[in-house]
Amino acid sequence: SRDAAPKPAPGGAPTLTKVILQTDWYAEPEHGGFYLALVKGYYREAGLDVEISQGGPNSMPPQKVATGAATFALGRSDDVAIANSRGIPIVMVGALMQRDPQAIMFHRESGIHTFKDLDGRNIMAVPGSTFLPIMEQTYHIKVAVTPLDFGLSRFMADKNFVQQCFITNEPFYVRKEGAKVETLLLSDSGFSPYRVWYAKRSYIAEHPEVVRAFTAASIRGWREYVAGDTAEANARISSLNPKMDAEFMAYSVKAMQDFKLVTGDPALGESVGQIRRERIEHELKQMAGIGQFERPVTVDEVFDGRFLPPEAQPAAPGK
Amino acid sequence: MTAPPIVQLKATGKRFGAGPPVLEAINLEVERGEFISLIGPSGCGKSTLLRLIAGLTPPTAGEIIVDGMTPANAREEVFFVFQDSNLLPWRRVAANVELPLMLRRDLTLKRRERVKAMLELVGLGDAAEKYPWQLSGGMKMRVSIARALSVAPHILLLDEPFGALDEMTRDHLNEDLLGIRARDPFTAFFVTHSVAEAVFLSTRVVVLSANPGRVHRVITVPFPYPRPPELRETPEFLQLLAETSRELRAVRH
Amino acid sequence: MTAPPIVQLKATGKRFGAGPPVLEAINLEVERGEFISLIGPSGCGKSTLLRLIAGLTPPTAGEIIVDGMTPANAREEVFFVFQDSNLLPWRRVAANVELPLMLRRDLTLKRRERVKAMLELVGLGDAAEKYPWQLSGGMKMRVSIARALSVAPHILLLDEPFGALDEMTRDHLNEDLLGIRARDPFTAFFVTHSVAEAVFLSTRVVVLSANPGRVHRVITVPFPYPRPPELRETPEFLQLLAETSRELRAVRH
Amino acid sequence: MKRHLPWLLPVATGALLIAAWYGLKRLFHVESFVLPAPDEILTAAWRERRALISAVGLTAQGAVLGFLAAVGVGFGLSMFLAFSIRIKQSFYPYILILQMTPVIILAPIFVLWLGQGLPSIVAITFMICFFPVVANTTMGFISVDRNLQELFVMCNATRSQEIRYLRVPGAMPYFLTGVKIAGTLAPIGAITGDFLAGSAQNGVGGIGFMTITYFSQLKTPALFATGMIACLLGFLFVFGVNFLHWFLLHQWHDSLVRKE
Amino acid sequence: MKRHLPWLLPVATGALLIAAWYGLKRLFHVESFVLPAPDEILTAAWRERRALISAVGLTAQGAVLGFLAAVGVGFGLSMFLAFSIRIKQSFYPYILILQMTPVIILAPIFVLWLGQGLPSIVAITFMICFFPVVANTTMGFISVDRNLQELFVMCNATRSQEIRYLRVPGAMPYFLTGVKIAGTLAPIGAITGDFLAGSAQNGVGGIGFMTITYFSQLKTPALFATGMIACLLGFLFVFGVNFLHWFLLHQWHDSLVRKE
Ligand SMILES: Nc1ncnc2c1ncn2[C@@H]1O[C@H](COP(=O)(O)OP(=O)(O)OP(=O)(O)O)[C@@H](O)[C@H]1O
Ligand SMILES: Nc1ncnc2c1ncn2[C@@H]1O[C@H](COP(=O)(O)OP(=O)(O)OP(=O)(O)O)[C@@H](O)[C@H]1O
Ligand SMILES: [Mg+2]
Ligand SMILES: [Mg+2]
Repeated sequence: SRDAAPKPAPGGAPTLTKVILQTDWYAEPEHGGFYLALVKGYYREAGLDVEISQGGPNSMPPQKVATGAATFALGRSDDVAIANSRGIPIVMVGALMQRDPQAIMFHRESGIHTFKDLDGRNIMAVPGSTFLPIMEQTYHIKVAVTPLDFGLSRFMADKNFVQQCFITNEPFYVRKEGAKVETLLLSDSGFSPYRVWYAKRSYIAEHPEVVRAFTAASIRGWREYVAGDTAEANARISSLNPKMDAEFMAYSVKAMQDFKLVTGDPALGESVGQIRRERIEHELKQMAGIGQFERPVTVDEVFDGRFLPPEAQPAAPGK
Repeated sequence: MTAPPIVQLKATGKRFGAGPPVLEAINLEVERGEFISLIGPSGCGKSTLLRLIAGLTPPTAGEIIVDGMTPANAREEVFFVFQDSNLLPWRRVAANVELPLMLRRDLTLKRRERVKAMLELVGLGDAAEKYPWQLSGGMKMRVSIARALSVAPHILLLDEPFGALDEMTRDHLNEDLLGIRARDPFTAFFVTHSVAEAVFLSTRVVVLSANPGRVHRVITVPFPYPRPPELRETPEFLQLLAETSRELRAVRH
Repeated sequence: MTAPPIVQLKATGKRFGAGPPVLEAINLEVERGEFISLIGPSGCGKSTLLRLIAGLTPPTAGEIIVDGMTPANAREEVFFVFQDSNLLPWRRVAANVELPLMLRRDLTLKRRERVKAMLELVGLGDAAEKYPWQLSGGMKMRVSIARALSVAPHILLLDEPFGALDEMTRDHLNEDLLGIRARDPFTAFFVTHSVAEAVFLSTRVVVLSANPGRVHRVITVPFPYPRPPELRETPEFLQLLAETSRELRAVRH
Repeated sequence: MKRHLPWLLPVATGALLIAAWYGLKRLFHVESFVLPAPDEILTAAWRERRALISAVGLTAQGAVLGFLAAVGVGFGLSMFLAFSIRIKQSFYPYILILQMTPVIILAPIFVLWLGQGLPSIVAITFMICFFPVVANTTMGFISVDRNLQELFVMCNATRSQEIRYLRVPGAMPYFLTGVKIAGTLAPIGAITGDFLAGSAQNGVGGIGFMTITYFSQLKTPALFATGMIACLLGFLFVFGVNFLHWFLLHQWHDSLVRKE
Repeated sequence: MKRHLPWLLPVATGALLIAAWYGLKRLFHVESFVLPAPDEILTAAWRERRALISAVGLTAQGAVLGFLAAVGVGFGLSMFLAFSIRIKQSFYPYILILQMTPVIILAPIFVLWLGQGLPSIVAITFMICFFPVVANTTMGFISVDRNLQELFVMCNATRSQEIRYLRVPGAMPYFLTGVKIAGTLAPIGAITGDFLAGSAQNGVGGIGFMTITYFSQLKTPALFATGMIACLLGFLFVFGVNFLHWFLLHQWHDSLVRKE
């Protein structure tokens, strides 16, 4: 059976529960907290034997979790909601990022300053992305979409090219080639999902303690990682993905810090790992509004806040 | 009670598609062991007649019975020397000759010997390892003849087998054919353009007319077998030859 | 001063790759307008000799001069009736006959007429619209002959053109060939297995021996043209025929 | 009955395959987000019909133009290569390189030079389809019967006459096989082109665009519906090419002539 | 001189093309992140040699296995289809469907059933390569000389004997053409497979992985270097298939026999 149900690790004296985390891309600093928890033994301390399985362009994390090929996986909160509407029973339990690092990048020469300026332009983005119609609604604009191919040469060759990116990633490379690049974070486009880890609903019901332990250890890893303790985790990342050099990873980490992607804004009561029910509720409403769902999706279906440690619990409403 | 004829054509006719009839109302009964020559002008339907007997094409009128069966069912007893040599280009000469024996799962040892003997017979003992494209036209036809003879079928259909051969080789193979027939009798249908050859080899010569092909005359050849080469010079032979030629000339206009 | 020979073979030899020589030391001078028959046992190199004259294969020894040029350069004056009919399977009969004229850019109108005339000549007037696979073996060869005659070349190479034809058609075409030659003289190299045909048609008959192919004897035929069909029955003709046959038999062993 | 077999047989096989499809799904609990059932695919196709219909037009356009370019240029290129062995030696390796370079590497160049949209999609379709035509036609050209070649030599045919009247008709069976392969590749090529160089207004682009959209939205049944449409498009090409095969060869070629 | 032409000619053409490449780059100011110059590509290949060498192993493995599977299964399938017209009518449309469904739709199924990595890469390579083999071999099977077919009828050959001794050897020129096309597609197939189903566990991905990486990092010269490697890999296949062609046909087929 490919079901990643907990089983005792071979040989080890204290029996560890085997857990597979499926990431959404090749190893990169955007997964830093998990690698830190892994290399520092936080998972082991929590009784877990975690294996991080690298993703790629076609790694299909939701399907893997649903079929039991992975225990946890990473994705955006809107992906989790969509998956549920398509009959994939997955539930988010914690957030690695309060804000999505995805952004729109463009050349300074393009004359774009705000989302409004995108009107009538062509954007290279992932077709079908939730943010696109919501952004159009919010700013009363219309855009054309070119499928995102993950390449940068077309951006470099055309000063009017607009492209979806990770703020932690692509700007680094185009800046290095001398482009004067500007960005707009998608979280300001009118639609702001979390980046989360999630598990299969039945798994959560059967192994709440595993979910709790994993969530706590991961949050611990992330806190330390964004605080700047990146050396060991990054060493592991670059051993897994040699394309990750120190300069680039430093850039990524700095972007995560500068834009408060992981920590969120403490002034708003946000903290590492946190997921707020109201935000999910709002998100679902927005998505339903643009017809993303084939059947209605409720907050309780997609989100389970019980496993967040106290320090990551949102402050009581009304505060 | 006499044995039933081995090949019977009953009012057999053939036309291709909506074209004019190629053969019409062919009636012929052939006894076991007969040697029937078919002569007639080019395009009169001789090859078509052989293909009908072989069951390679169905008649469009009448009936054909071969050894009490339909031609298609009787095919095991029949072999064909086609008008063109029909060799497999990717097989060497020996392998080409061996093909029908192999397909019929004859013992490897026996068949090697037989292939060798037949190639010697047609004078191609040293061409065994050549490919067809390395052969002259006459050599290819001889390979095709060796192939048919190695099968030793009960009924042998020969479509101008010796047309591409010089007279000497031809006479020599004529005699070989009669020799084999004496040891190991078979029934033959033999298409030729050489009247002399037809008369020398046959029990009966069938003269076909053209457009449509019909049986113009059947000439019985009375000479007993074995027929020595000298037969060709006897007045009786020459007279029959002249008569047959006359008949053949009569069908043309 | 006499005109130079149109075809000269000087100690010409041919071997394929590292094989044994196929032709050896062939010496032959042919005057314009001659009709040369080549006879010899199967596989002795007759076709190869024609292919050498046509420049389709280079000699491996000696030299060949055709109308003062190399065979390849003289090709415009030469046409070939191949041993097998060599028709393009995707062209109808008339289009096959028309092919060389078309390739030589003859006027469309003139060539249509010529094609028609030649098909009538070989008795295939109503087969013009058929495809080659719808023809009998002899009909295909006749198409090939019609194709060659329509070109009216100065030098005509004929490789057993009449082998697949019945005697009547054959005699008829023999006479036609001589008729055309009388109106529109050409030099012919004619391979045949029929000694009678060779003697009836030729100015000289070249008897080749086999393994390797050499000129065994050249027999001059003294009868003047036009040669009436009755020539075939004259004692002089029959005597020459007998002599030629004897020579042919002598080369075989 | 026998008359209808050519239709009935594939339909029967299809029915069996569909039954097996349902059976396997049930037996191995294959969930619909991995492999949807045929009815789910049809339902999704119906639900998404507006988007799919407008998408298919764009993709069909790219596929047809790219296919025609591939067939035309491929054939022309093969003729050019056939002119002499020297030409072939000089250029064939570079044609191979063109074929063997992953199209994703060249796509940005196309987009840069031809702009986004149809021209680039056609170029990418062309890149994906043309080589089978070249490879087959070239093989057909060199497989021509030596005896017929000698006939053409005796006719003093020029090289271009030989190619036109001998090699081209003789290579038809090969050429048509190449065209058949190109036909099955054309819709895939246009979809790939749409991935790499397409663009869409209001969320509706070509089939390739819809494919990624459904993929990213986890609409697996709709995703398979795009596959179904690609297949239908492909079948149109296959029918077209089969007709061409019949039209060009039924009078003489062994693959079609029925000797009675 | 003449002896060396088969080498010199393509080298000369190559030199001209490279000169044109530099010329065009300069003339139209094509920047290196769109189309790098050959020297930049070589430099990048050298700089990235360690990554590329380890990547090429995985891709080559996928390409070779997928190619072999495509050739073997394609040939076997064609033989199966050749057994009777009924079988062909029943199954051919579904083979076409398999070919015409964009691989991106099936890739998730492969990934979920076979896991990320080599098995899925092989499966995707197979999917991309097998149809040209089937299409060509099938055409070869039905193009067999009617006269030879009649010979086999007269030999009372069973259907399988006819296939083995007549149709298979007769179809070899077609089959080999299909194999040639499959050979040029195999590296592309493995790279696509690497895109769609590769895994970069332990930091070793295939060429497809490197392609996305370089593409997304704007390392265009290195990107073209992966293309170059794909071509080199492809040439190995082409050489292999050409050798096979020579080996199987040089004794009898018109494409190789030299009639003196
Ligand atoms: N391409 C070739 N390669 C090798 N050997 C060949 C080739 N062509 C012919 N030969 C050999 O050359 C010899 C003469 O062949 P050729 O065709 O000239 O004979 P021929 O006199 O025309 O015989 P036939 O009367 O049977 O047609 C034969 O032994 C043949 O095997
Ligand atoms: N497959 C076919 N389709 C249409 N007509 C055909 C076919 N095969 C033969 N014919 C026609 O049938 C007639 C007889 O052909 P057949 O081959 O039997 O003649 P034949 O007597 O063997 O002549 P030859 O002595 O020239 O070989 C010819 O007119 C020919 O055109
Ligand atoms: Mg016949
Ligand atoms: Mg000859």
